[in-house]
Amino acid sequence: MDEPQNPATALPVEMPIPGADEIVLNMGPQHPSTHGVLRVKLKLDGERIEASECIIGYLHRGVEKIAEHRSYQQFAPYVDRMDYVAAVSNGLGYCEAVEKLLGAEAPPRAKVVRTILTELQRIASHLLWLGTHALDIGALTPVFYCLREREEVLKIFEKYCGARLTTHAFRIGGLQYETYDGFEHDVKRFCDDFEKKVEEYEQLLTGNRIWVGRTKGIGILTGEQAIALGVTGPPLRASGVKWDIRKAMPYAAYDQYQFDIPSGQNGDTYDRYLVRMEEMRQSRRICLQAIENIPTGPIMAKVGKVLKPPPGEVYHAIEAPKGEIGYYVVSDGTVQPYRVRVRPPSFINLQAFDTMARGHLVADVVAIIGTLDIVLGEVDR
Amino acid sequence: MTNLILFYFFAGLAVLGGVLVVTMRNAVHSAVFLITSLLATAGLYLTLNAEFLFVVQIILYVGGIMVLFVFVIMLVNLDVALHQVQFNRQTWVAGLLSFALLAELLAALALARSSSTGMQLLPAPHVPAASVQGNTEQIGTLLFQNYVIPFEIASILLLVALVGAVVMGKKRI
Amino acid sequence: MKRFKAKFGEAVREAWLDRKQAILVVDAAKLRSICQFAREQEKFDMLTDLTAVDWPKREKRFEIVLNLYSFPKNERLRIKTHAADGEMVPSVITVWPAAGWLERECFDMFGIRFEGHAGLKRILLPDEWQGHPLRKDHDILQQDEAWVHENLGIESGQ
Amino acid sequence: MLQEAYFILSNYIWQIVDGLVIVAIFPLLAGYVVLLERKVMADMQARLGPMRVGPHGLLQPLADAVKLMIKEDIIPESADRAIFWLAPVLSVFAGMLSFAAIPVGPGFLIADMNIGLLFIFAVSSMGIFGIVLGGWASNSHYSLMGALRSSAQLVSYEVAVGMAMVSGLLLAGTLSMKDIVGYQAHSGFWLVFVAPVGFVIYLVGSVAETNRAPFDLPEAESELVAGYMTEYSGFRWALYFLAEYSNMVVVGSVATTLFLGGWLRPFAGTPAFHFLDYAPPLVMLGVTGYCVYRIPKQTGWDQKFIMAIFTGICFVITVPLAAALPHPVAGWQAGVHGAFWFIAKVMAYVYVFLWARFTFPRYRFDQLMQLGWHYLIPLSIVNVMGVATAIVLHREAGWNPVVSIGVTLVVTVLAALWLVRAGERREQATLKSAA
Repeated sequence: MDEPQNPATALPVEMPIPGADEIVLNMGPQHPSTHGVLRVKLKLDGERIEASECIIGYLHRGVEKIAEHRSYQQFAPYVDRMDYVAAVSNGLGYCEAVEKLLGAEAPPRAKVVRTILTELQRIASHLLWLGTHALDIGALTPVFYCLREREEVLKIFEKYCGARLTTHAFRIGGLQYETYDGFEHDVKRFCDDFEKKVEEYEQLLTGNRIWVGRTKGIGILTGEQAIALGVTGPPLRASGVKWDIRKAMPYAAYDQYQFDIPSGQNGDTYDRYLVRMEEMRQSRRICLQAIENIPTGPIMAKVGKVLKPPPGEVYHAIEAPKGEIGYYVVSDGTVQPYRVRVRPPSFINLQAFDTMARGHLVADVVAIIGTLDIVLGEVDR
Repeated sequence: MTNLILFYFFAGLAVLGGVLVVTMRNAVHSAVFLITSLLATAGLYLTLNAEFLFVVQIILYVGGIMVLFVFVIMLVNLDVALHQVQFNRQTWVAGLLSFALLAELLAALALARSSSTGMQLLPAPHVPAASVQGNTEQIGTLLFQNYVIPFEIASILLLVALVGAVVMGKKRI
Repeated sequence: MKRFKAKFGEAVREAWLDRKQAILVVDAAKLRSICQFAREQEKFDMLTDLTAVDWPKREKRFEIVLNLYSFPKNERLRIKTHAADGEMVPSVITVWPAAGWLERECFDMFGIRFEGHAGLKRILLPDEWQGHPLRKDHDILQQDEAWVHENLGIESGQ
Repeated sequence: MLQEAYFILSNYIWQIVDGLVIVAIFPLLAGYVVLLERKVMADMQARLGPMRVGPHGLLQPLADAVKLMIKEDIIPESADRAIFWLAPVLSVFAGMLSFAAIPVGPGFLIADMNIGLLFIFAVSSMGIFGIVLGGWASNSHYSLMGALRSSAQLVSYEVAVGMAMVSGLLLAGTLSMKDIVGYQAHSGFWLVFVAPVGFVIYLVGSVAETNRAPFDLPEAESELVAGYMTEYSGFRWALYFLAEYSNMVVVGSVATTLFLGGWLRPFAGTPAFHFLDYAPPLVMLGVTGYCVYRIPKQTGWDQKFIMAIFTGICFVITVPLAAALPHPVAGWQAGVHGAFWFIAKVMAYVYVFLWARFTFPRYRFDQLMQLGWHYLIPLSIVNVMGVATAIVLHREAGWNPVVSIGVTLVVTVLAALWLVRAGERREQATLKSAA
C-alpha cells in the first residue's frame, strides 16, 4: 500500500501569526453546526482552508476510569451515554464483549431481538444524521421529516424498555425484558411505512442540483487514506472499501440474514450520503427478515448474579452506526473490570477531518463535520 | 427660499463631509463621511431638478463604488494605519497650492458675475428650472445621439482599464 | 505468528491465543520495525486501536496495546509492549497515521511518552492539566484543583 | 417665511401623513410576514408553528416585538460604537424609504416620481452599507466574513437585477411606477408575458439581493453563526430583521409593479372577466366567516375575545371592498380594489421566497458567484438585447408583436440552454481535475 500523502495529518498544526491575507478562525465550541462542543481552529486564506486543528475534550467524563470502579453490570448503563444517539449499539458491543470474556453466549431469541433493536437504532441514528447534515447545508425541512420517523423508533424503544434515548436495553448474557405484546406488529408497521419515507428524503435531496453541488467532490477520502487513518463505518465504505463487521465477523444474529453492503467510489460527501441512505434501506430489510421468525426460548443465558470473569482480556467490536465500536476489556478475576477501553468510532473518524478539509471553503467545513457523523459524547467520553 | 435653504444645507454637508474624510484617522470612518459627502452632492442635483443625475449618483457612487471601497478597506489591516503619521509636514507647499486654487476660484467667480458684459467664462443655464420634465430622456438623447462617439470611447477606455486591472491583480488562475 | 517469531527472534517475547485472539508481546525497542513488518508483509493494514493498561506492581508498569486488523485476511492481531514510567516508547505514527490521536490520548491518560510523535500534547484534558487520570494510583475523585480554581473560578469540580 | 412654511405644509400634508402611516404600520406588517413565514414553514414541515400567543399565534408578532425591545442592549467592548449604532438604522432607513415610490393602488402612493423605479433601485442599493458597516463594526471574524460575502454578493447580483428591470423598462418606456402600471393597463398584457426571462432573472436576483435562502450566505447560520448579525442583539437586531422583511416586500412590490401588472386585476381589460371584481369582498367575507367559525373553538374567553377582534378587523376590511363594487374602476373604489390585488400579488411573490427557502439547501459562496457571473449576467444581457430587438421588429419593421416576441424569446432560451451546457462542461472538467 502507498504511504499516505501526509502521514502527519493528525498532528496539531503550527499556527503562526497570520499574514496579511490569512486569518485564524475559531469555530466552536459554541457554534450551531459543530454538533456539540467541538472546537475547530481553521487557518484561512480568504475563505479557503489552509490548515485545521480539532480541539476536543469539552465533554470528557472519564468513562474508562469509571468502569474500573463499577462492577461489570453496573458499568453497562454508562456506555449508553457515549454515543447517546445510538445507545443500543453501544450496549450491544459492551454486553457481547463481557459475554466473550465470560465464555457465555446469549440464547438465540435474545440474539434476534438484539439484532432487531440494533438495526432500528441504526435507522434512528442515520435519520438524525441526515436531518442535521441537511440542516448544516441549509435545507431546513428534512430534519423535521427525519425526526418524525425517528420518533417512531424511539416509541418502540420506550415500549420495550421504558427509555427512549439511553435505553440500557440489553443485559450481559441476554435480555432483561421479554418483548411486549405487539412488538412484531410495531416493527413491521414501521418498516412498511419507512420504505416510502426514504423515497421522500431522496426526492428532497438526491437529485437536487444545489445539494449535489454542495456535496459532490467535497471532503474526498480515498480508500488508502481511510484505512491508514483507521476510518470505519459509512465513511470507509463510501471510499470504496466494502467492509462491514456484520459481514466480516458476524455477531448477534447477523449471519442468518441477507443484506448488502452499500459502497461508494469517490469517497466524497455525496457518496457518504448515498451509502447511509442505502444502509437505512438494508437495516429495514434485516428487520423485516428478523421479525418474520423470532425463535422462542429463554432470553437470558445462565451467567449468575455476580460476574467474575476469569483473568484475561478480550477485544470485541461491532458495527455501530458511526463505525467500528470496540471494547477492550481486561479482567483480573474480580467483580470489577481491571480496564475497559472503548474504541470510539467518532474519535478516530474525526481524526480524518484535517485531511478532508484542506483546500476547501469554510462552508464545506460544516458539510464535512456533518458527513463524518460524529457525536461529541463519544469523541470525548 | 426653500431651495436656498436646501442648497446651503446640502452644500454645507458636502463640504463638512469632505473635510472629515481627510481628517479622520480611521479609514472606515473616512469612507462613511465620503458617502455622506456624495449623498449631499446627490441632494444638490435634486435641488437642480436633475433627478436622473441624483439617482445615478447614488447608484454608481454610493451603491457601487463606495461599497467596493469599504470592501477593500475592511480587508486592510487598520491597526497599522492608525499608528502612522497622518499629515506630512509640507505645510508651505500645501499652503501655496491652496492659495493658488483659491485665487483661481475667486477669479472665475468674478468673471462669472460680470457675464452680463458678454465675456462668459461660465454661461448660466438658460433653461428655466421648473420646466425641466423628463430629463432622463434628454440625457439619453444627448449621450446616445449628440455625443455618442465620445461616450463610446470613454466606455472602451473604461473596459480596457477594467481588463488591465484584472490582469494585473490576478495572483493565480 | 510463527513468522513473527522467525523474523524477530528474541524481540518477540511471548505469543499466545486467548479466546481465539492472537496476542504478541514484543520488545519496545523493536516495536516500530515489527509494526512495519506487520503492515507490509502480514497485511495488517489498519490500526484499529492503540491503548494502554497500567499494572503498578510490575517492573515495567505500562502495557501498550495495539489492536490491528487485516482487510485481506479478515483477522485481528494484538501487539503488546511494556514500558516503565518515564520510559520512551517508539511511536507508530509513521506506520499508521491513525496513531496520531490515539498516542496523544495515551499520553494524556497515562503519561506515556512516544518517541517520534511530533505533536504529543494532551487531547482530552486541558493542556495545562496536571496528573494522568487512568493510572491506577490516580484516585477517581482526584483532580487538578489548582487548574479548576484558576480557570473555572470554582473550588472543586465535584 | 411663514407663508412659505404654510405653503409647504399644505402642499405636502398628504405625503407626510402617508409616510407616517407607513412608518407606523410597516413594522407590524413585517411582524406578520414573519408569522406568515413561520406558519408556512410549519405547514411544509408537518408541524403547527406558533400556537400559544393568541389564537393560532396571531399575537406572536406583538409578543416578539415586546421581547426584542426589552432585551438587554449589548454592544461588544471592541466594537466601533458609532458605526455599530449607525449600521442597523441605515438598513431600516433604506428599506423604508423605498416605500415612498411604491404605488399600492391608483391613489395610494406617497411620491409619484418620474424616476420612481431607479429611485427604489438606488435607495435599496444603499441598504448594503447597513450590512457591510455593521459586520465591520462588530469586530468579529464571523461578522466580517458575513459583511464581505454580502457586499460581494449584492454588487454582483445588482447587475443582473438591473438588467432584468431594463428589459421591462424598455417595453414600458418610462421609469415612473405609476406609468409602468398604466402601460400594462393600456396594452392589456402584464409584462411577465412579454418578458418572461427578465422576470425569472429578477426573481432569482431579488432572492439574492434580499439575502434570503438559498442565497442567505451573509447570515448562513450553520457556517457563520449569524453572519453580519452575530454580535447584534435586542432592538438593533430587530432593526436588521425589519430591514430584511421590508426589503422582501419592496422587491415583491417592484416585481409586482414592473412585471405583474401592479394594482391591476387579472384580465383587467376583458369585460368577460368583470365578475372577478366580486372576488376581493368575497374572499375577505370568506376569511371573516372562517374566523367566526373558529371563535367558539378557542379555549378560554381571552382567546375567544382576541379571535373576535380579528374577525372584526377582517370585516372592517370587507366593508369598503364591498362598498366599492358598483364602480370598481374609478375614484377611491379603484384604490381600495387596487390595493387588494397589489397586496395579494406581493404576498404571492413573497410566498415563492418562503417556498424556496424551505425546499432548497444553501449554495456555497463560490457557487453563488458562479451562478451570478456565469449564468445570470450573460443571460440578462442577452435578454435585454432580445427585448430591444423585438421592440424594433414590431415598432420599426412592423412585424406582428407575437411573432417578434416569440422569435427573440426562442433565441434567449437557446442562449440560456447553451450557458447551462457550458456550465455543466466546466463542472465536469473541474471534477475531473479534482479527482
